Amino acid sequence: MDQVTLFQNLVTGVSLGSAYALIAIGYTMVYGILRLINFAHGDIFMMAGYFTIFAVSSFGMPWYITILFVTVVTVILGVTIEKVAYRPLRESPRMSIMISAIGVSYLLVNSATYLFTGLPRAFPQLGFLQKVYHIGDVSAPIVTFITPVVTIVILFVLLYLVNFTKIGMAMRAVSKDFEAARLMGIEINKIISITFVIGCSLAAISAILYFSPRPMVFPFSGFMPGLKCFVAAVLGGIGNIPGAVIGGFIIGLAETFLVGIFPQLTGYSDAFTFVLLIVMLLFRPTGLLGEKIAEKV
Amino acid sequence: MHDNNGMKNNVLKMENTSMQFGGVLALNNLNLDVYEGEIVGLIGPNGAGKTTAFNVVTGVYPPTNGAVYLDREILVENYPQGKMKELYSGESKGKYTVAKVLTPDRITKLRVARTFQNIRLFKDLTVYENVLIAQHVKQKSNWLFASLMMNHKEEKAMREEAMRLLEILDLVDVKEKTASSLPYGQQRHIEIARALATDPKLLLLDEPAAGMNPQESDELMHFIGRIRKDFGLSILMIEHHMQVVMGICERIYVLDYGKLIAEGSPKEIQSNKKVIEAYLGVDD
Amino acid sequence: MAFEYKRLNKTTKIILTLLLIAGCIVLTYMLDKGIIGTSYTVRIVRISVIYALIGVSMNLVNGFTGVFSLGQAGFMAIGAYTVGVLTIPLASRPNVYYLVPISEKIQDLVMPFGVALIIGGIFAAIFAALIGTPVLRLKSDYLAIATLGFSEIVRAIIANNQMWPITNGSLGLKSIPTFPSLFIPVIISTVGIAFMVLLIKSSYGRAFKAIREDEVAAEAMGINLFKHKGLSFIISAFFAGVGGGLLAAHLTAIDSNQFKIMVTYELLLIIVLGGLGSVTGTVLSSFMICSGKELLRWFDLPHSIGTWKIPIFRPGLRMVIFSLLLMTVVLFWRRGLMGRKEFSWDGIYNFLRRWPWRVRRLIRGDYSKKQEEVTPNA
Amino acid sequence: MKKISLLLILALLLTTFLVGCGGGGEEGDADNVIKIGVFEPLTGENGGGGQQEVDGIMYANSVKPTVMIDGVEYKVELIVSDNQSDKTMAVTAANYLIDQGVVAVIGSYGSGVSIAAGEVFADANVPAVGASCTNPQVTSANEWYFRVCFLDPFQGTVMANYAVQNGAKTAAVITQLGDDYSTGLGNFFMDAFKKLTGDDNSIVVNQTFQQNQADFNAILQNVRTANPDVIFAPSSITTAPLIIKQARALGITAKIMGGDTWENITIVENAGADAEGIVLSTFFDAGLADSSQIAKDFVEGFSAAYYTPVPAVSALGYDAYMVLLDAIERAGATDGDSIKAALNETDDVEGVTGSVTFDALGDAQKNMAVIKTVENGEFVFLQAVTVE
Repeated sequence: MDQVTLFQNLVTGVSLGSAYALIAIGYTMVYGILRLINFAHGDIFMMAGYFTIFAVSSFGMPWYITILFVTVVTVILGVTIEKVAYRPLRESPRMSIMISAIGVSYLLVNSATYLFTGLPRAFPQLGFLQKVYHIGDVSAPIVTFITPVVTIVILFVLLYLVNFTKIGMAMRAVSKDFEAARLMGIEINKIISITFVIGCSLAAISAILYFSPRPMVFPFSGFMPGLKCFVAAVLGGIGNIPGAVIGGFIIGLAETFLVGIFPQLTGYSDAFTFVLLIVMLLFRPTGLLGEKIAEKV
Repeated sequence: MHDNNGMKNNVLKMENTSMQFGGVLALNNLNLDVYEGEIVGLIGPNGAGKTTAFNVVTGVYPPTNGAVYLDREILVENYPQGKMKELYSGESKGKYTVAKVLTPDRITKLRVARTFQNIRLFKDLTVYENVLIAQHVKQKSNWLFASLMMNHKEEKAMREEAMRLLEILDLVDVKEKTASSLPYGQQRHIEIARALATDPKLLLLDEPAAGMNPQESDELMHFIGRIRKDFGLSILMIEHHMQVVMGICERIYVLDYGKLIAEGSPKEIQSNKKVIEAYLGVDD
Repeated sequence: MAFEYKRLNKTTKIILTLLLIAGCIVLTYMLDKGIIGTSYTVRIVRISVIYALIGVSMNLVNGFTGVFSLGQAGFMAIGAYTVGVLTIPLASRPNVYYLVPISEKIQDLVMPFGVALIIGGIFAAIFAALIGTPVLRLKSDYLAIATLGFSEIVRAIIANNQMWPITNGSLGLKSIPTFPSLFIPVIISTVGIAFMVLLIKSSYGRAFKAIREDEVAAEAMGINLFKHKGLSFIISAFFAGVGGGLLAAHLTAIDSNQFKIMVTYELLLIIVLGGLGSVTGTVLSSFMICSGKELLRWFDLPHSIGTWKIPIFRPGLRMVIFSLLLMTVVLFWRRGLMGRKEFSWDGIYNFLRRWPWRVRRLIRGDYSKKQEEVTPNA
Repeated sequence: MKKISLLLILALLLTTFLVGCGGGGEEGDADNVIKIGVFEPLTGENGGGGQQEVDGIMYANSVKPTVMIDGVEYKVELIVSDNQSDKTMAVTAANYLIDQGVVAVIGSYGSGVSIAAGEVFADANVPAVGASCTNPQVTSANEWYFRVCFLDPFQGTVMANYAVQNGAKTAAVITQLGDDYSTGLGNFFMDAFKKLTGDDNSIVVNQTFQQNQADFNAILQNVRTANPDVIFAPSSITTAPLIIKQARALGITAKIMGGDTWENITIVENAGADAEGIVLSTFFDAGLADSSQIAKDFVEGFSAAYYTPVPAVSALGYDAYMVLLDAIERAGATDGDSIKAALNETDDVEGVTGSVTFDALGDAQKNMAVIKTVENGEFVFLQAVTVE
């Protein structure tokens, strides 16, 4: 691999990875608190893509208002899903709530197919994001270079939020022990809603960053990214925010370099993600940064 | 080996068993014996490590250090490994060099059965099914034979045995009831019945009288006495109800903060100063 | 007056059962000969019985053993491809493998459908055994995601260049001989489901249920978790493979995209609607969902009142209604059609008797005592 | 809540049944009606192209709503069945049509679904006329399937010819895994290109991607390193704009070429300025319409009733309908065997996309393809290629 290719792939991988990282944070936070794989998260991300399209093409919003609008609408969608589909099942066995999540994912995909037809929609150009930029022989749209920066900034904001604010403390308490947290006067429902607000707004931001250089949105466009990001969250150690970011980077880079180093294996790039997952689960089930939780008998 | 009970067969022996979770030493160098036909009590304040001792014996987790013998045969043995090498703070380090850990099902097959502190019946199944499942240990035919009903005799024997147990334990009336639909006291009985169905020689009872009123616990005492005789059991039980412990146990071990602080007959224990301190606290 | 649960006597039950079996045979015969229904009906029945088999196999692991496995599509793919590769007639092969010729090792290998089906099941079972060792040690949701991952890996391997001479890669397989009669899928599915029912009723099945109810207690009862979960997983994979093989013969043309995760999701929804832990429920809901999907096709067509074209009717509405129905079940009707109950004549008898009783109670204006309905746990 | 939801579900199911049955009843006076199935994807990956093809068929139906069979005039009723671009669904969708009693079928856009459903039509003795399914497999082992378009080996050769004529010495090929059309066409192109350049190593990159893949940077970087003269990437309209845009963003300047699926205005809309200069082959061009009255009328009529520019697949849909009706008239009967026999004898039936004569396999013997490019956001005719 020559130097240009190496750097180009590095740019691609890091950028893809940081978009994944943002989605993965949503998974990891929801899992940390509800112990639920939110299978619908990828589809919420897809819906955010459609919201952006409507904001720009139907209402003609400028890009900064678009970002705000999309975030708000996506958050409303996510919080509604939590209230309607997850909250009533909170006391039921884990399997039923996970099935509910799969059901929501199924519903979102089918609704998107119905509402927006199966046709791919072009993702609008937001401001300067899609302008191509060259550094030496490496060239990519500006958004590719911005994405990692945004991700890192968000990571630090979140780390501050979780570790040094009252809400963050409450979140950690809820994730450790539901009942105890309730007894301590923490409003569980509020904390869970806040978690979904954060997760969904990150999904919205990620949708904008992800779709700008890959400007086609269709009902299935959230499916694979969703699964990959869950894998990223597991790789990093589920429930752990920096872990999710690291996991996202690993997946993004691994996928890119697999194609770069073994061109004959391009067809395996999705499967490779799962190979990584399984290897990780076998040797370190708690992920890179995860903690071991002893089970009480 | 310090076999201080003469001719009687040593059924269970815990030797220098320690169990450490991270920095917490839940069990520190416990030595405990149960002899054939005995009912032995294991008491101590909350968090003293009693259930941990049960979990070590039944293979839920391996001890950090020490050994457990069943009928003088090694059941479980372990020594500090990995991270625990540095972390381990219990006594008698370096005495054990073998790591032999059996899974709970293997230990059950060696005829050790237990009940749980927070009743763990198969809630959605009937009482009969609960007891019948415990007969699965004896299943000899493989799954293909069993599915094709070629083990008719065996299946019939299992069902009859389960029925017999229910009859002995006066549970026939509730046989078709879902386990979770029954009152608490009865669930405890069923859990014991289920444990008996695995045909144990050593039975570990984890707080069998918890949540019972005096009359019920009285009945339970008789019940335990009866099954010991009928099934030829040795019993190790954790219990908080002093009335039960004092009334039925031949010997008692007292744990506090994972350490054995006293052992002896109920009388000796009742007057032991350390035990009183552990339970009531020390006045400074 | 309390409702009294009555049992039918044994002879009645035997007669009813024989009548039911005879009814099914006659119905199948009539469908097969085109006396009732059309080729479309036959096709729906065919897909329903195939999904019933695969659904029950998935329920064995998820509903009876309590292991949340999402790898069914992968096992189906293995079975389907095995049957496809082994049964395509020699004459059609050059035409199927028109870009990359079929590997010399298998080019003359043609097997009867039944043998190919069993080999397909065995391959799926072997694959399950291989992945079971690492995967079954994982906890519930990790297990779900790992099995899901494996099924994607299977799909990627099937479609990829290296497998061209065997699986025909991207082009998929076609000209797979279909069933000469409706009886074949019906009988194979029935036998498969019957076997799993017997397994569930055996001591091993009780052990599976124990694991579902409480792993720790099950282990304390001498049940080897790993062995029994593995057993359930492998048998489930075997029948998923067989089901996949049937599907291949049903469709006559397959490719790797037909075994995507969506398929597993749909199966999951079938078993949830039927009731996790109920074979009867799975079979019923398989028929309901497979035919429901077709019945609801009406919603996809344009409709108008007078000249006004109703805007909501357009392609895709059907699937939306379908997913809404399923969400309703998941949220408000959590135990599905059957919960964990199974079909029994007593159950039906008392169900039928209870309705008039309820009506009478309603007429008397006595709504208050729900607890009057005494149902023994049978 | 439980009870209510239960009732709701029951009510819904009941309504469906009733409405379904009622709907069936309305079509009672079937005396002078003949049903033709339209087997097309309306949702899923190929939903867009499928809709265009349906539009063409619908337009044809409005032009010629009746057919004379044995001296009796029959009204043609079209029954549309969505195959969802999915092979499993396609088979049931096909059966639905059979169940509705169609005498013949038109479709489908996308070869995979046509291949999958082919056996259903053959089993039911219902002849099918494909409009734009170009994969050889559709008709090769199925005497009941016909088609009015050219085949992928031809199309691949045309594109390879064009590339070589324009000085290309090396090419990169990108195809979609699990897609008959993309893989088949890609391979035919490679074969032809190797033959024409006389160089077995002239295909410098051969990459595959997966369905629903959105990031092509890694694949395209491999292409960029190999620096080919042309890139051939037959793919669906979902993927094409992504490949085009990302290739240009990477600074790849090689000519990007595709197949007939690319003649869809959404590609231009979605890829924007980057679509300029892409090259594709297709069946028909409105600009050529002057040469034939039928084509001229079609272009005018279709533009007025639907939209411009007229997609080639709509023209093919129109032709398929007309060829089928012509055969039914000649057959003078509505049974499958007669229609099939008449279709086999189809000889030089004038169509929008050229005359149609079916060969032994049921393929229209077409030897002309149109090559187009994109200029200023519109498809522009480049040349018509005839290959013997």
